[in-house]
Amino acid sequence: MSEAVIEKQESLFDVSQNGASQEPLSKANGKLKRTTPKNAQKLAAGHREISVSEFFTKNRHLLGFDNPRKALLTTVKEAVDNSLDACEEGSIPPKISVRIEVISETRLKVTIADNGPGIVKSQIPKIFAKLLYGSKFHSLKQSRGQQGIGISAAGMYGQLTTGKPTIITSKPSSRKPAHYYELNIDTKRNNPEIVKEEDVDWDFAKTGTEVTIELEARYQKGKQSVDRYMEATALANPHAEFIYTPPDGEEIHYERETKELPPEAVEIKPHPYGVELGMLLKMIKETKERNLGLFLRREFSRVSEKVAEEISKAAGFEPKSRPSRVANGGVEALYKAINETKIMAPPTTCISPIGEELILKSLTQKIKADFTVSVSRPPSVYRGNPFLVEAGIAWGGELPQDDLVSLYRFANRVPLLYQQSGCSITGAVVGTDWRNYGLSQSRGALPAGPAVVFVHIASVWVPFTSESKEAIADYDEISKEVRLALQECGRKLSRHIKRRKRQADERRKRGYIEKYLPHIGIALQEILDISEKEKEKVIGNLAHVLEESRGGAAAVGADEVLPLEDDELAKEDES
Amino acid sequence: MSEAVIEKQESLFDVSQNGASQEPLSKANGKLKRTTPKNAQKLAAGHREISVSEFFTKNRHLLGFDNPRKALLTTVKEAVDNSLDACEEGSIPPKISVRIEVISETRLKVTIADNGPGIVKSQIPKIFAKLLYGSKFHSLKQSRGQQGIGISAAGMYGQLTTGKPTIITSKPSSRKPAHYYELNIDTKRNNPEIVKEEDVDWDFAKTGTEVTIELEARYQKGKQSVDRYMEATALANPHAEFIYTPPDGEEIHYERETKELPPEAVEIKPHPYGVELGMLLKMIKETKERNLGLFLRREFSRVSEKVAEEISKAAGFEPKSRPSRVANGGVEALYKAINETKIMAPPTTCISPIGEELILKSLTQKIKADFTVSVSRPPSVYRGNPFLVEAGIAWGGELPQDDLVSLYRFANRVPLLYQQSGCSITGAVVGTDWRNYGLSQSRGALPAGPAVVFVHIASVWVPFTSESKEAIADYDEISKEVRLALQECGRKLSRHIKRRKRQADERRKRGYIEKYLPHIGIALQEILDISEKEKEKVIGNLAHVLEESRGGAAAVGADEVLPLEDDELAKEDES
Amino acid sequence: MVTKKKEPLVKKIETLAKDVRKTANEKEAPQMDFPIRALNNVSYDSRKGYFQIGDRVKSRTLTFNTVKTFAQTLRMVSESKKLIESDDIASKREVYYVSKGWGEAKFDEQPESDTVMDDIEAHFGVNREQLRFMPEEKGGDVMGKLVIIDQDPGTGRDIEIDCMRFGSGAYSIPTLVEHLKFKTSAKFILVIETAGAFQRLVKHNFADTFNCILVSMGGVPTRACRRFIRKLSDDKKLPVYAFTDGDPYGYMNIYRTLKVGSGNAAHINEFFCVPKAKYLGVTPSDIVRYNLDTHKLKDVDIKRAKDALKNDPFVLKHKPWQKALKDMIKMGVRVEQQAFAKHGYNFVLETYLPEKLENPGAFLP
Amino acid sequence: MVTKKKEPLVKKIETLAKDVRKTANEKEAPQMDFPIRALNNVSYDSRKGYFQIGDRVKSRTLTFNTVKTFAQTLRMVSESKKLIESDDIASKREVYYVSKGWGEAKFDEQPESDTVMDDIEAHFGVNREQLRFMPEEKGGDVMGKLVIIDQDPGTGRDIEIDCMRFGSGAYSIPTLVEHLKFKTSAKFILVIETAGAFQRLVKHNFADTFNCILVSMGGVPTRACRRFIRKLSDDKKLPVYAFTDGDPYGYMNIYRTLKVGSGNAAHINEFFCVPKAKYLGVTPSDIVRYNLDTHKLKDVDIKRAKDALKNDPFVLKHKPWQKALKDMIKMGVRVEQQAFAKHGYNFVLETYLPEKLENPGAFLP
Repeated sequence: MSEAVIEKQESLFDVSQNGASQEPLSKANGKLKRTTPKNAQKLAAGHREISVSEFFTKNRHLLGFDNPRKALLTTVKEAVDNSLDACEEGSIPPKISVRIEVISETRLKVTIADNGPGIVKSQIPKIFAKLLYGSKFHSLKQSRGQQGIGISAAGMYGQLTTGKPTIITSKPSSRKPAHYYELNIDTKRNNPEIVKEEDVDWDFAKTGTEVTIELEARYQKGKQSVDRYMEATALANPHAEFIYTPPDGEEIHYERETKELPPEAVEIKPHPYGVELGMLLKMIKETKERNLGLFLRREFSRVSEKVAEEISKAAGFEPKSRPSRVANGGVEALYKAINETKIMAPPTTCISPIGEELILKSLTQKIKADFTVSVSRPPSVYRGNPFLVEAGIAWGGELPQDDLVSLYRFANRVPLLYQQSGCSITGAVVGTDWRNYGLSQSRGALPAGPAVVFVHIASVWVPFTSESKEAIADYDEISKEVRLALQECGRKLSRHIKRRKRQADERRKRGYIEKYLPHIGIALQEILDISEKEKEKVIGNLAHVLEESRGGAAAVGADEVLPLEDDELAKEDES
Repeated sequence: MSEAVIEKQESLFDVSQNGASQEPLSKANGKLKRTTPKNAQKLAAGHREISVSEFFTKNRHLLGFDNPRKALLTTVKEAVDNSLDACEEGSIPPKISVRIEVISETRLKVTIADNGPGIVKSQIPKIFAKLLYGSKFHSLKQSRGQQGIGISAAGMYGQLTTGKPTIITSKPSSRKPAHYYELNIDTKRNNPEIVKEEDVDWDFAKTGTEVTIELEARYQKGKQSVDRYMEATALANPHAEFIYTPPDGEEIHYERETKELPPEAVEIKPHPYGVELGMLLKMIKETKERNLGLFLRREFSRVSEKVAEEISKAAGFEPKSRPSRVANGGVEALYKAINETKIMAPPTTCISPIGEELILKSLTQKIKADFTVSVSRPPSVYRGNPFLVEAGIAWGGELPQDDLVSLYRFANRVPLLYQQSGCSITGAVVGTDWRNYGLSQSRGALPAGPAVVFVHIASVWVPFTSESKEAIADYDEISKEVRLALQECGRKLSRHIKRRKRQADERRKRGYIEKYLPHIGIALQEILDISEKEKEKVIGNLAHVLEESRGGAAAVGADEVLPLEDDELAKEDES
Repeated sequence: MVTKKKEPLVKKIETLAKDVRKTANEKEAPQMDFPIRALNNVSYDSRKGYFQIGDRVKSRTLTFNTVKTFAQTLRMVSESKKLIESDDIASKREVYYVSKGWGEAKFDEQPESDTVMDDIEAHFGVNREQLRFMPEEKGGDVMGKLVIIDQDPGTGRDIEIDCMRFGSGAYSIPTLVEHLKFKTSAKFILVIETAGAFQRLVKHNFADTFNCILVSMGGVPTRACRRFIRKLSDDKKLPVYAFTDGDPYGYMNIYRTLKVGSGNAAHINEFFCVPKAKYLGVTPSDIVRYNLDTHKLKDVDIKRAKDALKNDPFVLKHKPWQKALKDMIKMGVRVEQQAFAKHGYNFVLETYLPEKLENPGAFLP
Repeated sequence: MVTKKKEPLVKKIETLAKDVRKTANEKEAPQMDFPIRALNNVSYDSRKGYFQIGDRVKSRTLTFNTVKTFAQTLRMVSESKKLIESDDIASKREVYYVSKGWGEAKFDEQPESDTVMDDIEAHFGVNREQLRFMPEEKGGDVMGKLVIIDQDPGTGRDIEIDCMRFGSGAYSIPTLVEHLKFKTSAKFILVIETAGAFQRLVKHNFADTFNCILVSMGGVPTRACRRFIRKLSDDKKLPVYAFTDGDPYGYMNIYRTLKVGSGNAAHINEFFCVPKAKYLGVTPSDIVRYNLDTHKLKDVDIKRAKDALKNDPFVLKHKPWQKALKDMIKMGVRVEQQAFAKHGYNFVLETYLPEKLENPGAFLP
């Protein structure tokens, strides 16, 4: 329901901004009829450019503002992603505060503060009140970020639903006061509108940024809640500290597990295998390199002089050929040649894993479990894109015994809260035979047991199944890596569970001697009419035999129940 | 899978366009490490504006190019929507040709031609090769159109996947030759790039436009195919003629049922009930009207002088109050006042129904059924938006006897092929008790039987559940209208089915006399030992009695099987 | 085959046929009446002692909708007349197959023919056995202080069957028992749910020791079994004690059906129940008293018990049964006849039954 | 209770116990052997005439995993010894309840105790009845030209039971039949699937007319029923003819079990089958010959027939049965014993059976 309300309201809003083709009031209330037909000239007059902010005002669901509940999560997520990215770029161990306050039944106020490097005064309005303005859109390296839309879109949504501006306080220097701004977006022109600006004191951190947005939203607990988002984000970002205050009061503090920042992901050039024909055409047309060989070597990664020559020749050119010659009708041959030439996999410095040790620490500290394992796989490649899979399992302790395991999915350290069933991570978890590792599992379901399963995929380009970026597409290469990571965790877990089981088994078996041997004694006494003393002697001897046999017990007694292989025949003698 | 391929390729494409922060080749292959921390100044340097076409290149799924199959449908749909809109605006009964040709296993060529008014030469490049350029974005009336993105996005997708330009031939004048263009989009700047232009002969129609796009795509039959889209579009646009040539050859011709064009939908101003607080603030800030009263009367529909005064006073102002005074802190009061004042429903001239008669004609001509009904409901309003529901049912004939009915959903004459189960139209069909109308139906399912069900919702703003615009959100007002329309159709249908049933019943009952009365005769003869002649007399008399009783038969024999109301008690005497 | 003088039922059948003919020849639609066989047309009067059918009647008038059933009913009635006159019998299944010779009027499934048969029973107020239709299943085993007088099927002469002279075997009750006569010196009839418990009592000569007749029902008693017990207890004025598993099925489906009949068969319960039966055990209080091993009540048990407390006219009339069912629900357990074996195989016959039989006044009604 | 001289089985039980004690005292793990009771350890030799267990043996050595079953096995064996010595019997259910007195060694569910019982049978190569464990269900009805000699449970004196003197009733086979003796002048035994068909033959004095013994199985024959027929036919050298429904269930589950036993019970089939039985009908060719009304084969019927054609050692040995099953699958229909009623209720005894009995050589093996 609520989604649709939003769309409708936007439409009305947009129209009100439109000066064109306003007809007199009387006409609008008239009967239906055909007006004068328009020819091409008249039609042409109606065409005009549309601003991107107008477009997104009308289509805000495209950005994750489908309904009040999701709008809240999206707003928090965009702000926290920005904060984490800013801190990391500034090499500052992140400390981030998230506070949600209730304004009215349908209205919340969200404030996110970080200790990042802050933002220079002149950039603040554009970063927070202009769509498609950002720093990360063009870089080929692992990043959380969206495309310079997120936080501005959140502000725009707030403005639209409550009329309140976005409030920003940013302190780029520890020695100077902070900048304070209240901003609106002029949606018609996609430009910031400064409502208020001043210098203020701000003491959350030496440097940093705070943003406050008031919006129509709903706070609700559950698997897709801000609570879960914060918990998961803290798990996957053990270098960051979070202070989270939900609307119902109780402040939650997630401590950091390390002061060390993750290694910075390095930007790389595209790998030739990942280029579409249309792009290749465009690149070669626009290149400033003077020949094909240099074009290939300088605009792609992993193309050596030798490889460039190989590709060129296979395409029917020379490395010396002029790009314009190739552009003129030779691109298809070049495209084919690239894909037929053996090229080294792309460099993997562009991805930055969390690391086995930190995942272990994070799970151990944040999940109340008995036993924790983690695995960080070596980087791998799908379609020219480097990626890496990490997994962890926390088991036992206070985790619920009989439920399905809790699955935490992450892409580039960002938790995925929606579309669990459509995600290839889930597929890989379901497809792993957990009974091998001591958990129970129904066919086609997540395993059951007291466990949390953590899976992180880090990549330059994470292949999501859809725009909502909540599920990972089913690439064989990725699924395989996830499976391997889970199996490695599973084996470690299974050793632990087996050890536990063995201990329990020992206790149980020792009990058997007390429970069952006396009955063998009773039976022998009854049948053979032996003395109490002799009975005790036999029991003692049998106990001795059992103690001795303990090692090989499992192997010997495996086939306890007689197999009945033919159901049809077996059934007939039931009386 | 395929969706993800697309995303990945885009990412590489974008990067290649980016001159910023290119590091030397050697560095990109180095070890992971932290580079120098960036402070706010350095970070600021990285920010830049992103063009809308760059954004959509990277996010093409947002526009319906998720996978090769959907890309084909979206391309055809965008082009056909444009053609229909153009013809209607030019008051020309549309004749539209759609041709799909196979280029290779993964590549198709799509050509759509119309007899519309054509496009003036200067506008062609922008209309077909610039995103967010269009005529329909700002108008508040019923229209098929997207927001000036569709056809350019299709061209951009083709260019990206095949390297081929979009080819346009348009003839705006019957007396002059046509303009021929080959166009690419310069995605970095969101501007058209003219590959080739010339004057050519074109003879599909006196005026009109033809567009050809080559793209990576897959043709596949089924409920979400181009075939189904064409069939449904023809059903909902009985004033249009379609010539459809699928890749497997056979040309399909959908004739028009009328030469008369549908009444043109008139543009209206927004209704006050549909305005969000944020918008109201913006409107009053930017208004050129000199006082509150005039602002309310001129920028909204259905606000009379009296109503304007009422609203003003309720908000604590006078109609004479200056808008700037209201903007300065009085907007919330105004918003409240609007929603507490009784305002007439908006005018309904902004919507254009198909009409009962044409739906009937269309269904009768295009579905091989025995019997057809249709209903066009009077306009109604949800949240300030006028809308109208039409429905039709075709029954019997060659339609499959035992399948679920085929449901055709339309919004503003555009067929909805995806997300049937999430659509409130489907909900209303499922929620109608079709057993009352002679169809069988399982709980929570579509009815079963030899029928096609047609539902059309026409509105200024159709509330879709999501960006893909394939399912209608569940508004009580809309669901109710759909239900009423279906019930009206159902009642008509039921009369027909009942008549049929009655006829079959008559035949069946006449058979009973021959089948069963002789056995009564035999039994009486056996028991009473009567003569053959007397037996025949009794049978004859009974036949007479039955013939007489025919009218009331159904009522009398209803309770044929004795009711056993208590299962538990009933079971016990089984021997 | 010997033809006997016309039986009253044959006359009734002829009257029905004559009525149909007469009405037809008056150009009116013939009609048949049937009492409605449903729980809301059933009453329980503890003096009469069985579920009794009420006054509500359904009329079947000849119409297009009823003509097939009408024809089938008359043909089945005619079939019954033939069987009576030739002193033959036919099983329900056989009657269903006979209808295969009726062309279009044949029954497609046996439940259809069974329903018509029930209608005819109800219409004439007789039981199926009098119509000469018999069930497929026979009626349980008997042994003990009883001599049954039957006729030799070959000669028609009386023969005496001494139920003390079966060794480890027993007398198997035939499907039709109406013609049997009895001689006995027994003091009571003990009716037992399971063949296993019966066999133990036979083996240990319980009938001789306690001077009684043992009947094994093998689950819910068949019509023949109920009729046999009823006839025997009526003819010989013998008390009847029931010994079943202690669970809602044993109480309601077995014992209650034995004693008062069932809702569905209310039109013939008059003949097919044993109103003087008393319930010996196993009762919920026995579980405590004899420290018996139990099983958890299944959901279906609990439902059955609750339904009985709510709807069953028999239970609604008898407070002790209400208490027993409530106790059982509260205890949450059920108990089987074999549970006594925990105390030794013969505990049941050496201790439990003798203790119980000393005070039949304490049996449940 | 009379104590008799030590039975061989008691000796065997004592030997087992002594072995266990001896091995234990040698500080070795005691061990018990059981032949494997599964189809792949079963063979069918048409000369011997029954499913026979093979040589493959499973050893159960005392380990932690087996100790509970080991204890239960010994306690149950001891139970059996007590029953034999006191000349008593116990039903399977009773044995299960007796275990409730064994503390931790008790059985949780009856299938567990049944499995241990089967193991013991197999170990000693005896049948459960010899161990004095009896099934809950008894074994079917008998009438005809037969006098059964049993003992009076009270006096222990022989008594003679004349199966021609039951009128419309019948003799009910007890659970234990080993001690029975027979006198007869009958020429054959006719074994019938349904009680309904049996009752019709009783009613019409078929046993006298054809000088035979009628046995009603009531579905798949119980062990007692099979043992009774076997013993009777062996002692008196009587041929056995089976008359069942004409469907894969009647052929395989009923007739084949009667004749050669079942895979699961291969260790005791030697005693519990009737190798000399022949199949009278209803055969697929009877359907055509007597123009019988049929029912469509259900999926489960077809599966059963196909499985038998593929896996059943009995069918694999007998071509005529392969043909019959294939014909049935091809015709796609099954037929019931009652189907003859279409030609008149007594067609079956006046025409079908006499015609069949004239040529027993044509019966299926």
